[in-house]
Amino acid sequence: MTDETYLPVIEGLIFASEDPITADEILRAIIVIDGDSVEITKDDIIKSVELINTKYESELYPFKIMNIAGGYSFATKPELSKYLGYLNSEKIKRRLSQASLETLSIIAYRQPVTKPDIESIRGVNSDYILSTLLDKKLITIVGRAESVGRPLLYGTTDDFLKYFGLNKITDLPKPREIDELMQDEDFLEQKRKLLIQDIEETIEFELGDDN
Amino acid sequence: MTDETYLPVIEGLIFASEDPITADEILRAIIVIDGDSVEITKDDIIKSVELINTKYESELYPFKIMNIAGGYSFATKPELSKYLGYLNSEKIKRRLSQASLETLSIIAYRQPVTKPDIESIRGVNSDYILSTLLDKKLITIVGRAESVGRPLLYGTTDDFLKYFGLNKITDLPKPREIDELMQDEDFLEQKRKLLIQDIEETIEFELGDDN
Amino acid sequence: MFKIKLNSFEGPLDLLLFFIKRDELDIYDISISHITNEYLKYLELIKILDLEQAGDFILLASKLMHIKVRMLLPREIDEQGQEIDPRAELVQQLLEYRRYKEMAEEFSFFESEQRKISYRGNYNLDEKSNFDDTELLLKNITVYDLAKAFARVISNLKPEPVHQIKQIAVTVEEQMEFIKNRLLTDKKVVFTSLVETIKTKIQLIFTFIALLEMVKMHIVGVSESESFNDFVIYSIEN
Repeated sequence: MTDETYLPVIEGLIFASEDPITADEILRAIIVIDGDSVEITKDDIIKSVELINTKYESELYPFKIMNIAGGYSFATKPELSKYLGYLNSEKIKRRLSQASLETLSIIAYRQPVTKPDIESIRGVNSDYILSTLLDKKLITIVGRAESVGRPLLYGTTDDFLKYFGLNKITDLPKPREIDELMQDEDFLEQKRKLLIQDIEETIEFELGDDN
Repeated sequence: MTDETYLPVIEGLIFASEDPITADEILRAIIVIDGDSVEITKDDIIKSVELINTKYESELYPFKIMNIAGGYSFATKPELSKYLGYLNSEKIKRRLSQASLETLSIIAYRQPVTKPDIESIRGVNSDYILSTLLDKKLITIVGRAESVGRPLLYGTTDDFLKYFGLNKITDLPKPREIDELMQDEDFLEQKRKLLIQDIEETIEFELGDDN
Repeated sequence: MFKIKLNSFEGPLDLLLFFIKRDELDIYDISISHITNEYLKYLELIKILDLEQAGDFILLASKLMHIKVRMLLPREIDEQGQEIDPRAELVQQLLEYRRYKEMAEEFSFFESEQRKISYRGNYNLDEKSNFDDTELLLKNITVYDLAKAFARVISNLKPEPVHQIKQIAVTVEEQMEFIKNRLLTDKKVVFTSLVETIKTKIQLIFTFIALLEMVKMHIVGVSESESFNDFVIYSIEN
């Protein structure tokens, strides 16, 4: 593609799309409207998006195009978050619980995975968490395992990617290998130290009371 | 207002707002965040929006800010409408309507099934939906029932399986499995309590054994 | 009783990890009796608080006890002739759980980052056109949606209305006979008592039509009854 006639079209499609739009979808939209004699490839679209995005790098702009859930989407820059939080203040978005995050991480890395597998890793019944995650559309049923009882298999969705700001599932950081964990002296993460102290004191108190 | 620090904030608020946002609301957002010592007036906001919009006048941009329904809103430019119409139709058609989804689910679970059967379950005429689903190749005619009038029998297609990532139709989640997933918290709580009783008894038994 | 932050533990494994850290235990050489004791003490608290996940906590307690017993018994030997450490499985499980727990922290970080950005809110476009594409049609619809739709349809299903077409087992003539026969025994009969043996609405209607017919034909006459909303039928002697 030598000319730049399609730049505003591509940008407009990304801007107007309700969900992240893929390069393929942009290409399809153009071909549907202008016919398949049009000389534009998926690669041209990817390059065009990069080109378009250079202009939004300037801090004059409050938003830029992001690669998210396999597609493109305009999103505001994080610097403005405090002002934009005002818009969401009525519908205060609740954060996911620790249990949901744990369950999601197992599903994300192990997918497709069954409920018994998830529960054996977490050591807790996970019915309720699974049903909440399904309703939030962060996970879905992706099939059935061949194992005994043919349990349902769960996997993550595009909404999951969007929720965590990921482009594709392989963008997830790699979990540490068991071997690596073996070397690790510091058993629990630093982040929980304060909490642990807290609990320790409480428990000692409670146990002391008992004795 | 002499400085331009608030330009991206104003633009960001217009961009992210779920509804057209008024100059008053923008002013309120800024005051809420930065305190009312901030030197900015409603008039400054109106002028800022005009200033922001000058950059979008160039035909390089597919959108600009419009004054709509008493507030500001981004709007795509009419030149692009034919391409964006694609998205609009996509949006309309994106999700199978609830009615189509219901019909498809009845066919999937009850197949082979006749139109009178489908209609008696749904309680409404289903001609249009059936023809749409046939057009989309999600369902097909699989034969004729032996009953009076020998009505056509409908079933799902291979495309249906492909779209839903199923190997075979029996991989569909059973309504019972879905019921379990849709179970409310109370039910799960009950189930858990029974489980606890069960386990407690086992442990008592084991402990007795140990001693 | 005061609240302790038991809810900070996502389950029994999380709690075990906490003990291991707190008591600086070597995860590969856990003192099972020590940790079991700690764990059981804790379990008492959980029972008092009736924590929602108590069942799962108790389940692990029984596992721990099981391991404890096996530790006292002669070691089992695997195919390679190696002794099997009864704790091995638990250790593996703890490490596995910990891996995902760490990743949950990462997810939490991504979540915070993502909360700082907003996507485009409203925008305006009024162009409309039709476009057919099954892939788009089904985008974001999954088997779960399908199954849920079916579950909903089925649960909303009212008992199937039975549309039976029955031969109407009654005629005006028959009911005229019925009234005539009745008037042979009683000279006067109150309408309500006439129809009291009649079970179906359709028979009632036909009886009434028959009565009107007979009145027209001057076979019977009707007069007011003492009771409100009723009337007396009498036969007209020719």
